[in-house]
Amino acid sequence: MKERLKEVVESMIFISLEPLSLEKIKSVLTEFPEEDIDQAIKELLESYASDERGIQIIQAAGGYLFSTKSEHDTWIKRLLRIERKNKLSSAAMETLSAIAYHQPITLAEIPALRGVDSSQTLKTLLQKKMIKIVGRKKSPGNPLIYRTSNKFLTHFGLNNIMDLPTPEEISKILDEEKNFEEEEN
Amino acid sequence: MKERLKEVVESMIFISLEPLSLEKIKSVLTEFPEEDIDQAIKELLESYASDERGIQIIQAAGGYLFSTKSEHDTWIKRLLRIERKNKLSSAAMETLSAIAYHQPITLAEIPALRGVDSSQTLKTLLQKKMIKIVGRKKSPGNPLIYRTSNKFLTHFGLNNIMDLPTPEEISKILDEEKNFEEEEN
Amino acid sequence: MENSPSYQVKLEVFEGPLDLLLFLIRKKKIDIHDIPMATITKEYLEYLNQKERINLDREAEFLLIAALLIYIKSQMLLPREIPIEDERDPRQVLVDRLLDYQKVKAASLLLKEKEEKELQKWKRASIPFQYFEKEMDSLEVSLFSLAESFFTLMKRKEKEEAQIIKGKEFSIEEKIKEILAVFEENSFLDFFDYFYEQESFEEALASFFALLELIKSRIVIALQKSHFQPIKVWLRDKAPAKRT
Repeated sequence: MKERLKEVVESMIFISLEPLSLEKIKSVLTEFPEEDIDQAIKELLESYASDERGIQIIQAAGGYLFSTKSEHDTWIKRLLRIERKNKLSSAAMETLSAIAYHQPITLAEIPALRGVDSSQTLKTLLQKKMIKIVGRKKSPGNPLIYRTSNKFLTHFGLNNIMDLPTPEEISKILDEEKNFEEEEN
Repeated sequence: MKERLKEVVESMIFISLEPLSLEKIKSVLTEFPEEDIDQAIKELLESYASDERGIQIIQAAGGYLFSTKSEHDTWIKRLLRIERKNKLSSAAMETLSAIAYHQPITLAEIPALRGVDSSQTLKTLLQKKMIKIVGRKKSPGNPLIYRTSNKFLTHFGLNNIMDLPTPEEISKILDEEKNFEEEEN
Repeated sequence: MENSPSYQVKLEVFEGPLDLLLFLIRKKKIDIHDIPMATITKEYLEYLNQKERINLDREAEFLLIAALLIYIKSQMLLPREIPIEDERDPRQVLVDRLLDYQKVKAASLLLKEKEEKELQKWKRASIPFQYFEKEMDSLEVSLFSLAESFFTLMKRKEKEEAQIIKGKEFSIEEKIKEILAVFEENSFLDFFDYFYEQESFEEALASFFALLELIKSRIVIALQKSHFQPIKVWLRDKAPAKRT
């Protein structure tokens, strides 16, 4: 049972989002003698200190917490960067939807839709190849015209631009979502 | 170094919120030979399977993910003060299995299977990201086409869609139900 | 009308008319491949006639299957020139649907078991706080959040168009001071509230550049728990270290 207690404490520290204090652990494991819990934690910390593992238990803010080891920082950063790359920021999302629903569109037309300057975001979207330049508008200054790309379609699992949800479909689902969130809160 | 590689992979799986696929691991650890990475993962899984630990590495939606063990459920719930996590309603379950077994599928095809209007349930499933829109059908009205998502796989502990209950398992449960009722009557 | 205790099952417990039919078929120990149409139709209609059991919203769906039952029954009664064995059994449509539904229902029971098992395994809902800040600005992107952003924009645009006042100049420096003043009284600034309060598009734009400037110089940080959640701007050194 003591072996099991060590495992229970381990899973509790793992799932806890903030440093888990000894008091908290004891307040949950009421049916176990305190000295058994102390012993389990001691053994757990020892095993993490001696075994070669990629994760460790650190003590912070008066509690125990899992963390990665600093020597793996390079890989973790690389992983998170790759994960982040696959996601678009909310500014990029807004700009992209403005373009998707109003293409062909020029840079000057986007702020009218978004309410903010969008040239930076547009550059990012071009770099990510989510949009492409398809020509120039025959109007003063001959501004560049943008459209969404094939990569955009792939990213959102669309077969073609006609697959975008229609305004009716969206407002239906948005109404739903609102009700849903209200229920949840 | 190989020992270290095992640790690096462990920390990567730990830090990842969603199941981490082998491809992603390899795309991060570019300077290591692929077979060393394969070997490291194999050893990592073995050590988690054999050692007595409170946490485990599970395979879901084509990737690796840390989780607590089910036998510690009681303590975790007590710690987090959560009675139970988001279970799906039986209507949602039915709709989801109709979609899972008949995907790709349109909204109109679901009532033919269930005998009831399913648009409400479908919306809930979309919000919960259990299903996703994958395009439009080339038929009158161009209805949206739905598929189950990776979150669906993770929710049910499936590694891929082939892990769904087989026809054999289904007929077995049907036979069992029949026998059970005969005993009852 | 039969009223045995085992019959006192509320219609609401059934997922739909097919579920009810399967229940009656099992109860009467009927072979699904050889359904006595007269019996099952009678049973089904009797059940339906107990009006108090019926949720009116769903009545139509139950009646639709009732109509199908009656139709099949009538087909069976029609005098035939050729023996029934030589043509398709009129019950086949119903049998196919019941078998398909039975499979879906059984599969959903099996999935329910898997869900039960899976829900006992807890996964980390978050990542350790040292990486948290960097991840906060990232949002999971779906088709629907794409469209949602669009419609939020449209609504905002409408409001802005109604409020455009020309001629006044706004300085970004002034706006930076204004934003920083917010933090003297409040721990955070609500992004949407703040921009809605701006009187004109020009003013909002100046405020937005001011905010960008503050973020760029790492004085403030904008955090969002998840999509659809409010965006909150915090002084960087007072920002919450993690999600709650």
